[in-house]
Amino acid sequence: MVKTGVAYTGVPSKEELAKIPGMPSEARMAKGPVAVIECVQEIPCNPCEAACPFGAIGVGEPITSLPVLDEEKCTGCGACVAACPGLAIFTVNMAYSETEAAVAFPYEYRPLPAKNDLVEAVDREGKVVSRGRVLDIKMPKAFKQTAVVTLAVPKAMGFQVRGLTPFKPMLREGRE
Amino acid sequence: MSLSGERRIQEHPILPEVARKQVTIYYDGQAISAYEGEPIAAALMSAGLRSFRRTVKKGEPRGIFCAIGRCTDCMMIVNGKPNIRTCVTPVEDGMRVSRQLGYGKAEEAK
Amino acid sequence: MRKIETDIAIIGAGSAGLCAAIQAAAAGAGVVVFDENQLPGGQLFKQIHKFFGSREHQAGVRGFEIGQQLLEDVKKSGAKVMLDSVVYGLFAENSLGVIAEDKYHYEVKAKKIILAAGAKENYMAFPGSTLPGVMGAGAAQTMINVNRVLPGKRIVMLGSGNVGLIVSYQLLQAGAQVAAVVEAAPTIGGYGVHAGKIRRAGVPILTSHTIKEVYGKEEVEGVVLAQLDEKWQMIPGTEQDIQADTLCLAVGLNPMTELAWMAGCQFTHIPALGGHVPLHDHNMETTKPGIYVAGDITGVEEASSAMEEGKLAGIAAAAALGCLSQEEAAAKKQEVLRRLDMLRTGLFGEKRKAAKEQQMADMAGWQALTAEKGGVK
Amino acid sequence: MAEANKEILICRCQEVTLAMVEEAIAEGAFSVDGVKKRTRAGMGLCQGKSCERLVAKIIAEKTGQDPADVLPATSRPPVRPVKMGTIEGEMNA
Amino acid sequence: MPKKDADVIVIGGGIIGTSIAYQLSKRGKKALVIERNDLCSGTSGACDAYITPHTKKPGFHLALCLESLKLYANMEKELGDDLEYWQRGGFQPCEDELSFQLVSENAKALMAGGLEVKMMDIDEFRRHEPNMSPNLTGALHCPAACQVNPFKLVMSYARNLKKMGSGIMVNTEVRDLLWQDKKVAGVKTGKGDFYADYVVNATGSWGAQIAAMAGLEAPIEPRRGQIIVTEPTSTVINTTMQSGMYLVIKFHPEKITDETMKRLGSGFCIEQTGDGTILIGFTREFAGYDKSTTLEGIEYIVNKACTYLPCLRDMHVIRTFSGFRPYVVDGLPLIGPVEGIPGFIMAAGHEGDGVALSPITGKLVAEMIAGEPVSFNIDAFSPNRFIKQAQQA
Repeated sequence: MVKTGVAYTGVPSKEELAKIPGMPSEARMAKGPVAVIECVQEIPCNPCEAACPFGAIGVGEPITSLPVLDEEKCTGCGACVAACPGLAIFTVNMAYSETEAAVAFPYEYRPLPAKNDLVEAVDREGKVVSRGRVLDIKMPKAFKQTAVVTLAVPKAMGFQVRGLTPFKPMLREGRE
Repeated sequence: MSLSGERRIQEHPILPEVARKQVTIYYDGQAISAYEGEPIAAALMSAGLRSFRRTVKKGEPRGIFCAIGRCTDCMMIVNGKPNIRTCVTPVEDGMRVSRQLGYGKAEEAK
Repeated sequence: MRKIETDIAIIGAGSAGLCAAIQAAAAGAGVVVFDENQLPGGQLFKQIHKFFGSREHQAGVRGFEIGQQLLEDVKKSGAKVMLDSVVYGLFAENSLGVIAEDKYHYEVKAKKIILAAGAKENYMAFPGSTLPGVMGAGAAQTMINVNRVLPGKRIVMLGSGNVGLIVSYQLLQAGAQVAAVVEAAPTIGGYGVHAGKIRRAGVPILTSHTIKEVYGKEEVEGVVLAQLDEKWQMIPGTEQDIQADTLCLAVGLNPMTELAWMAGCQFTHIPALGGHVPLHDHNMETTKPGIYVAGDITGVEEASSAMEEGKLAGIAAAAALGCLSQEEAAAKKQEVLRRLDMLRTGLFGEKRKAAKEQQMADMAGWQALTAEKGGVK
Repeated sequence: MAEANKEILICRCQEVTLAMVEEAIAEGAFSVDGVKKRTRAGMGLCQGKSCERLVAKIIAEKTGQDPADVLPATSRPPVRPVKMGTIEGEMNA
Repeated sequence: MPKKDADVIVIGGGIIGTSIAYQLSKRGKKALVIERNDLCSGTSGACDAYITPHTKKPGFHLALCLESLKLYANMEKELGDDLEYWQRGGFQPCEDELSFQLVSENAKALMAGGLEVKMMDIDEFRRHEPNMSPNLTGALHCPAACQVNPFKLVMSYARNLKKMGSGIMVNTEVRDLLWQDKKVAGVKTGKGDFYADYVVNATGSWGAQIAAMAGLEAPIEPRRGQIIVTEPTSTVINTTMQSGMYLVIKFHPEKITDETMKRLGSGFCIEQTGDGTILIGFTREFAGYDKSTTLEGIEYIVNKACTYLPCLRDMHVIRTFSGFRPYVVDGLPLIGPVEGIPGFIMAAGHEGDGVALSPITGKLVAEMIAGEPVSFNIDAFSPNRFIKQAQQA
């Protein structure tokens, strides 16, 4: 018997992700960038709520409640991505292009990739699932050393990709 | 001969750079570059040295275990004095450190 | 022997001790904090991840930055911090023996004592457990985050509580490889989000597994794992050999209670808090009048609750000295207790809350018993 | 663990093995102090800071005592090794 | 009479109680040792390891110690265990002219009592013990002095007596004595009643409490001795040592000007154990049953130690502890039956001589109980000396 779920594997299962209030609908994802709050355990934490400039994330009292996403208010700006101490918030833009989705995630390793680098995009288990192209790296002072990296990945991978392989040499465009 | 600090963390994603004064200590005669004030154990570990002493009864190697001065596994002979907990003893320029066999020698304790 | 007389002596300049000092000094009490380390801040300066909690708990701020803030606050508060100062003994009549900078011997007389010595890591024995390269996860954390030195290049972590998960992540950040996190229980002990971070970096977490053996001639060369059955017994034939030069033990912490035992405090045994813990009341005062406790020494939790407990002890000790009126103290304590309660909720917090309540209940039981016998001597 | 290796080191400082601890318990030791007297576990430079809890656990398992009743060894100063010259140094200062 | 559980019940599982039970077992008697805590957990578990005839009072006290030494010489072989028994000799170092003079006078009395000792000047002394301070005035040397590990000795007695059919109950508190026909016939404990022909009180520093159960006012008081322990190290000293100041404290207290020394009753003594740790002591204080160590005591002992052995300054104290010495006002133990209390035998109050006198005390008490001729006249140790005093008063 294979046991799935965050308590067994450290990776939230499909079922767990389907249940949480931080998950936008497929319809919303199809429209444009939106936060995906993969917070599945009740831990005392609410910086995401405070970080959202649009009031799109609600935790309330007690602070162990799971964050609730108001997908209509969310603009997918990504302010919550760097604010989450658990590094569990991502933004996904399924409408990035005809063939690609854009996924943004927190990244706390060095060196940082550069724009247009080609990298190995990994899923929640660290498995390389596709090639990704770096669209953007943000690290303003307010992010406190947590970079937010956005990758363009094949559309089918928009819900799989959650990071990139740290320390792997990045490929610069044109020198592939 | 000198040992290099191959295990120093060069670029850290979170921690800021700190300015530290570089000094030299000697491990069984070999020069090791260290930072003033860091624990002796850290300087040795930066050069890849991890086996600090041999035990009294079985002669087994020991090294860093707790790194906060509790377990006393990392004792070495420092400037001739045995049983010095290297994980909590700061480096000073020119310090002589040697591996401790058993109790260390009493002559050196004088 | 030099002498120091003070209103309040605090042992430990970590999260609990510094918060206690700030509160007590702000109330006007004379405070001296002792710490055996060269640097103050305790574990805070090893914690480079962002803290959980709410804004009131400084959520989203990294531990070492909270530490820096505390140091500034303590400086402003007027409390004196003596570093490189080992409180080696607690003697009769609230007298402390202190060795400072390995040079000076002090006798410290304090009207109130706050013990905030923190916790130490548990040890586990298995073949090879004494080889250089086997170390506490906290030891590895000290090496990378304080000394900026990698303890090894390829590391196996034993234990998937928050310490094991966080230190694994920090080892990755420092540039080491983490070959695996090994957990004897069938489930991961720490927060899922911490586990998620290292999984995304490709680190496997092997639950229902343990260390069978660590081998190597002079240092660790490899780790043999084995799977456990439902009765926690190794299943023959499931051994796997992992090449690694370091094994970190993150198998729990236990409160550093030596001074509380020495003082003659009453203890209770609560496994969820790390074993034997001193009884204390809502003011953090132990069964020895004038001796308070705060932070991990009262039961292993985490830095945020240690800070709140420190504040509580600082307020209570200052109030007991008459530096705060009963009303002022009550209002301040209520605020702290509210924030503490917030931290002790949810999936993980409820268990700690129940354990803490047990500790309070045992204290109440002891108080009733001594009242029956005619009060404390 | 069923077939625990008896030669594993419980007390790192004094190099006391599991076999030695179990033998002390078989001979009648029922407390951490009792095992300490018989084996020297916990008498080394670290004064039991690493091994004490392991010893307590083994005692509870082997004697059937409630772990709550197996107390740590008596706590005495100093809690860290303290240099004698430092204690002495200023006595007459 | 209820069923007999043993021939003799020995209360107290220390170095005296287990020795008596062992000697009884050797004589075919079935003994039952009843110990409140664990074996070797009272005075015997918190003491030093010296066996020093030169610190005994010349006369029968010294003679008794010499008898004990004879038994020690063969003890490891007899018991079949390593006891860390070494005859390495002992010194009595002197820090000033007064103590050197007193020790020299005492040396003559010791030699007259049959003990070989020699006075050495500081140079000769330092040839034997090169780490000693050159500022000392000299030392008495006693080649016959030796040391033994008290834990190992007690555990070995215990193993041996069990092999011979006697028993030990630990964690068992004696709450009262049981009487039959005005004779002590057993003990009432937390684990039930136990009966025997004789009950021996070998509870050392707690001897007065058990004696009181028998109606005997025994003048035994706990006297606290604080000891410090260093890290294990290679050889620093070759012998055991007790400073000559003890003689000054004992015989000329008025000449001591150091108030702390007077208050703590402390000289200086030192030994290095089989493990390499160094035990340094000790104070002699009346502090009830308070077993803690004190800042003053630790500081005083460390100071003395560094004065005598300057190389200790770089070494570390890793532990301090204190134990109770069963002090008796005339400095002699209470050994033997008690007038008017048949079935009850005292063997307590050895103060600092428990280790030295363990084998001989065991042998003499066993001889008494087994009805053998007692091989050494111990009338001077009879508990009755205090009964008579009480009656006169």
